[in-house]
Amino acid sequence: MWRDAVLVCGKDLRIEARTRVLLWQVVPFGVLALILFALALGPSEVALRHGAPGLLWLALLLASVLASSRSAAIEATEGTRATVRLLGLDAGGVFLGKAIALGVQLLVLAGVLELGLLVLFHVDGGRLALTTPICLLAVAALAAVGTLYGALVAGTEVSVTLLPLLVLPALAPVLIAGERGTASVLAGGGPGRWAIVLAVMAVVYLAVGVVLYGPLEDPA
Amino acid sequence: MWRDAVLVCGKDLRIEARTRVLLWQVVPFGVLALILFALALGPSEVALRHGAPGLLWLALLLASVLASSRSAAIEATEGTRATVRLLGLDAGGVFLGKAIALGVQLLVLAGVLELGLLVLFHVDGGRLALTTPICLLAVAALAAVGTLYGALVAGTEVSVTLLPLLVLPALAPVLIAGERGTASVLAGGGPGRWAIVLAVMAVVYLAVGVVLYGPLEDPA
Amino acid sequence: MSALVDRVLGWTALGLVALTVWLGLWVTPPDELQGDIVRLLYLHPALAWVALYLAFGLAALCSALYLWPRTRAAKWDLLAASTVEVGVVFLSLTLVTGMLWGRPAWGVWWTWDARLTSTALLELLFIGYLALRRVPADPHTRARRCAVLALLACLDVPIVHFSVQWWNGLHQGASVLRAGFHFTIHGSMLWTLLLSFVAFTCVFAWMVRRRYQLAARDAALEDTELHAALVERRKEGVR
Amino acid sequence: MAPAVTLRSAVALLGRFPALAGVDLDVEEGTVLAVLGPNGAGKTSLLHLLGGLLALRSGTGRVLGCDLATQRRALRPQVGLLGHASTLYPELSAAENLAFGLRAMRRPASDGAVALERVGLIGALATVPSRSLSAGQQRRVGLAWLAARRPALWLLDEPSAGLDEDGRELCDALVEEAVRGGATVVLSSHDPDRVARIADLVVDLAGGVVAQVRVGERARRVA
Amino acid sequence: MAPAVTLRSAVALLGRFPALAGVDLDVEEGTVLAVLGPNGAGKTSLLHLLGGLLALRSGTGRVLGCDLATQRRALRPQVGLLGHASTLYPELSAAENLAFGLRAMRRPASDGAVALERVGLIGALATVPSRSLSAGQQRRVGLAWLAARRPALWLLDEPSAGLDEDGRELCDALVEEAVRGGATVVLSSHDPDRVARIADLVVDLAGGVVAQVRVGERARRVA
Ligand code: HEM
Ligand SMILES: Nc1ncnc2c1ncn2[C@@H]1O[C@H](COP(=O)(O)OP(=O)(O)OP(=O)(O)O)[C@@H](O)[C@H]1O
Ligand SMILES: Nc1ncnc2c1ncn2[C@@H]1O[C@H](COP(=O)(O)OP(=O)(O)OP(=O)(O)O)[C@@H](O)[C@H]1O
Ligand SMILES: [Mg+2]
Ligand SMILES: [Mg+2]
Repeated sequence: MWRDAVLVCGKDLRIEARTRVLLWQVVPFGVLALILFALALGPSEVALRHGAPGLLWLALLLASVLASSRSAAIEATEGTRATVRLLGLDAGGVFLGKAIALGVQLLVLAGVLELGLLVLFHVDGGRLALTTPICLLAVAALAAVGTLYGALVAGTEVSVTLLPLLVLPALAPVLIAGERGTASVLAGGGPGRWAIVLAVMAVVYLAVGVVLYGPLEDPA
Repeated sequence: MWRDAVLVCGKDLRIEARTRVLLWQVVPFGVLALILFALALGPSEVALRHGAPGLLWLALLLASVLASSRSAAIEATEGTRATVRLLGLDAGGVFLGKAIALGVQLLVLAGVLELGLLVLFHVDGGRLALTTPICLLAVAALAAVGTLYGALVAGTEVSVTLLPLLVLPALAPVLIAGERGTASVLAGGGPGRWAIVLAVMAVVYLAVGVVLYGPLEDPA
Repeated sequence: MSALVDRVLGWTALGLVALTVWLGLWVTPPDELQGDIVRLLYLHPALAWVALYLAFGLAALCSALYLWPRTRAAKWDLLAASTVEVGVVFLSLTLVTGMLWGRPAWGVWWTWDARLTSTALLELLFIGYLALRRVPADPHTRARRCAVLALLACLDVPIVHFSVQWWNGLHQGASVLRAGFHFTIHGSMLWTLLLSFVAFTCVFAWMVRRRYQLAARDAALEDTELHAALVERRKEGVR
Repeated sequence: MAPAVTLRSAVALLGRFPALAGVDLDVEEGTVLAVLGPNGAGKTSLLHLLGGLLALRSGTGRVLGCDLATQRRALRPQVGLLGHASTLYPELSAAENLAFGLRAMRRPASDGAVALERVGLIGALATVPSRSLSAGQQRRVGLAWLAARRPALWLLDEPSAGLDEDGRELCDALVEEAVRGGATVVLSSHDPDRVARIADLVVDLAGGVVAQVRVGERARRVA
Repeated sequence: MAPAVTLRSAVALLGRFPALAGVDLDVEEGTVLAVLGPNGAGKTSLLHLLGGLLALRSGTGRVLGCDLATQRRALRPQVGLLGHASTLYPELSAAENLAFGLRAMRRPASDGAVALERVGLIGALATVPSRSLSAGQQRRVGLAWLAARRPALWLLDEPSAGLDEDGRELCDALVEEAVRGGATVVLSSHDPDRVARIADLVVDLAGGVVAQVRVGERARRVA
């Protein structure tokens, strides 16, 4: 399983390195979303600082939807799907591989977005650094969910639109937990039980993914 | 030009009727976005009612990004692109056709979202009705931009992710104008100059589209 | 036989609902805080309960049974689909009645209370399920995907239930549970409340049964259809 | 006869790779040109160039009186292409695909039905989403499209690939008809004997240049 | 010899359409089966069924000892398919595609280079993104993949389509080698004469059922 995971992960990352989708498109999209939110909220200082954590997570969420639909698109064509199925890779491994690759990309994304928060919403940098553990957990959850749901819609013409619809509600808890956690950390407290919530979600989704990815991808 | 526009529009709408992407995916996504924003902003009543217009427009914007990437996906494959190019359709017509088809879909979307606003953010229904002209103008602008950028990235493997990046900045002004306009209408004033801004943008983007679509789609 | 069961089930459901309505509207007293609007108590919780636990619980169960290789059978897929469809109806009614209640009780149609929000999300999750079902795909693939999705969606049910406890610290505005406890649960009210649960359970059972029969009939139709198609297909050869 | 195609040391790039490295070619109107050559010789690229789908990097080229450097947009509507990849909207049925194209060309959509019948796509086959058609059936739809639309220049990229025997017969027949009707046909193929029969001129492409030009049997037949 | 493929009145659906409408088929291990038939006869569907990529709706089937109803996942890794559509990751080069597959099968990636050389994809061709390869070159990569991976069951869907003459020669040679090595080959084709030469058994498919079974020349040659 782990060998396959490494293999698949390497493949996805290499393709990313070729196409630079993340670097040139997903990350800018995230930053952009942040800016737009700032615009939508209007100029008022307090409103911004107060809204900052929520917007950070919203941006991360939406960008991660893009990232996952991209990661799903890699195996979108009939041909490549057949390839993977005929390789007899361990399904759990494939899932983990894709999830890890996605997670790595999301980490980069999260980093950039936090920088954006620092600059755009003038939040305290030191406190922001303390949110790292939350981000790690959240990213794990996001990656797991994104990969799993990506497989759900793989190969359907409409995956572009279907994926966000399916993923976002599933990710809402991540949004809430992340937002509250970040907020309390920025407010000077600790992440408290939100970190636990995130951890639980990450573990659950990863486990579910490893178990269910197989039946999802290839029957019997 | 208009004949081609009608033709292309009919084709796109028929494909939509086949796949029901809008009905089943884009619209729910829009509603979802509304809810998520509310979550991200936290429960405070005032913040919500104050933020409502912005959120409406943000949701409309993001959903319209989905809609346009779908509309671009229709001509995504090498083959279909060649078809359209070899039909010698009037480029302007193709643009208008796709834009109109997209616009129709976005109108439905906007309607649903306004309903959502009515229910979820308890804004005054009568006033909301007054925002219709703004919506119409904005939708025209959104459709034009979406179609144009769809052509920009059509067929590139990565269009899924590239499109939003390209569309959103161009749409930022729409977002601002729409938000401010709606806000002032809801506050009891008139759309004022924001309506004009939107109208100008709609006209400009449509004109630009009609002119630039040709060179975009088939050089020389 | 099954027709008989249908009729019995249908009529009992109707009768119980009628009884609930009668008790709820005429026998039970109005609430001193809320007046007659409190009578929604005999509608809203029951609907919610059926949707959450019966419908989506069953959906999860059937999906699991479908995914489990040893018990995999098309009927589980069909049953899951039926329960989800009915469940979505019930949950929508929950939302509507809840809003109708919220207007007088809280002064707003909607507030971003944790339970309300999580319920709305649940609704959307299962709308997503129905959307996925619509996507044209090979039936097995579709069944598998939908089963997985249903299981994932049901993860939200406990969140809905515990949302009140978990988030009450963080959410202002009247939480559903606290609102619930304000009632001076009068004997007749209690009985009517319990009865409403039974009644709507019967309604649910009947609807799902009908829906499932419909789906099953479609499947069966497919089989006969398949026979004709096979004959047609073979004819293509002899030309 | 007027020349339909004139290329002089035409160079075309795919990315940075010169898929066509200086092609000289003359095709008379109303004749069939067959392009042979090993894989990667540049056949598809040549067809795309002639269809105005690929830019001319250097050299000169005129097709149907249009200059490839400046008038590609005027050229395209006169060209019909049957390429490696399917050119259909997968969600739409074969009939709908043809109807769309014909209306775009201001033609009665009824021609489509006739053409589909001609290529043997009748009943359900004409109405299911073209995605679900078999490989050969999709090629047949492509042929039907050309037959219905009757362009002045036919570009057939390995038309026989994926077609069964009478599919190929049909294709040859359509080509012959088209040419008799005054159209010009350029087709690529890997089957020398077959094309020698139906072509007036056979060109061997290799490494992006014309290696050899032979006269096909058709020229003799017609003369 | 043990039977590699046994189908009894096998029915398989595409959507609701019975692409295979009751196929009976027996293939010995280490033999070549050629499947002929008009467009839409069900050749591709049959190959997909044998590869465990298409579900068996009714009837029974065993391939390489795996039951098609229950053991498809165990079957797939033993099968190699060359289908209508390219099975490559377009962003990755031919070499990278093969390396990925081989590692997945716990094979040394070096086999890939050898195989690519064998099919004539050397130098730049092995390292450019496979998207930019020509149609025939992409088929050649598919062949190289099969040659490198040596599956127990080869499924070739119109392998000759898009290949030039020596590409076809090469393909036939690879098939012969594989069979001598004990593998089983099932290939579909529209070229009766060619397959008659290389196949032990030739099956005519029509309307989703087997219309006729003939013995190929190879059987005689070997016997
Ligand atoms: C749109 C608004 C509302 C929604 C979506 C909603 C949703 C729900 C749900 C999902 C449940 C089932 C909880 C469970 O069994 O775990 C429930 C129960 C209940 N709701 Fe509501 N509700 C809404 C408004 C209200 C209002 C305004 C009241 C009364 C002031 C109310 C009173 C109750 C009561 C008494 C119960 C049963 C006790 C309980 O389980 O909490 N609800 N509601
Ligand atoms: N980006 C690139 N880098 C290097 N070589 C490229 C690139 N793009 C295309 N090529 C080469 O250009 C040639 C494309 O030629 P073309 O597709 O016209 O061949 P063809 O004659 O149609 O071959 P086939 O018979 O296989 O269809 C191929 O040799 C391909 O490898
Ligand atoms: N959804 C559908 N509705 C109706 N017919 C369908 C559907 N899907 C597939 N078909 C038919 O099933 C058949 C598919 O057969 P298949 O692709 O195996 O043919 P084939 O023998 O490979 O043909 P070719 O030689 O063209 O590749 C075609 O006749 C196609 O029209
Ligand atoms: Mg080619
Ligand atoms: Mg086929």
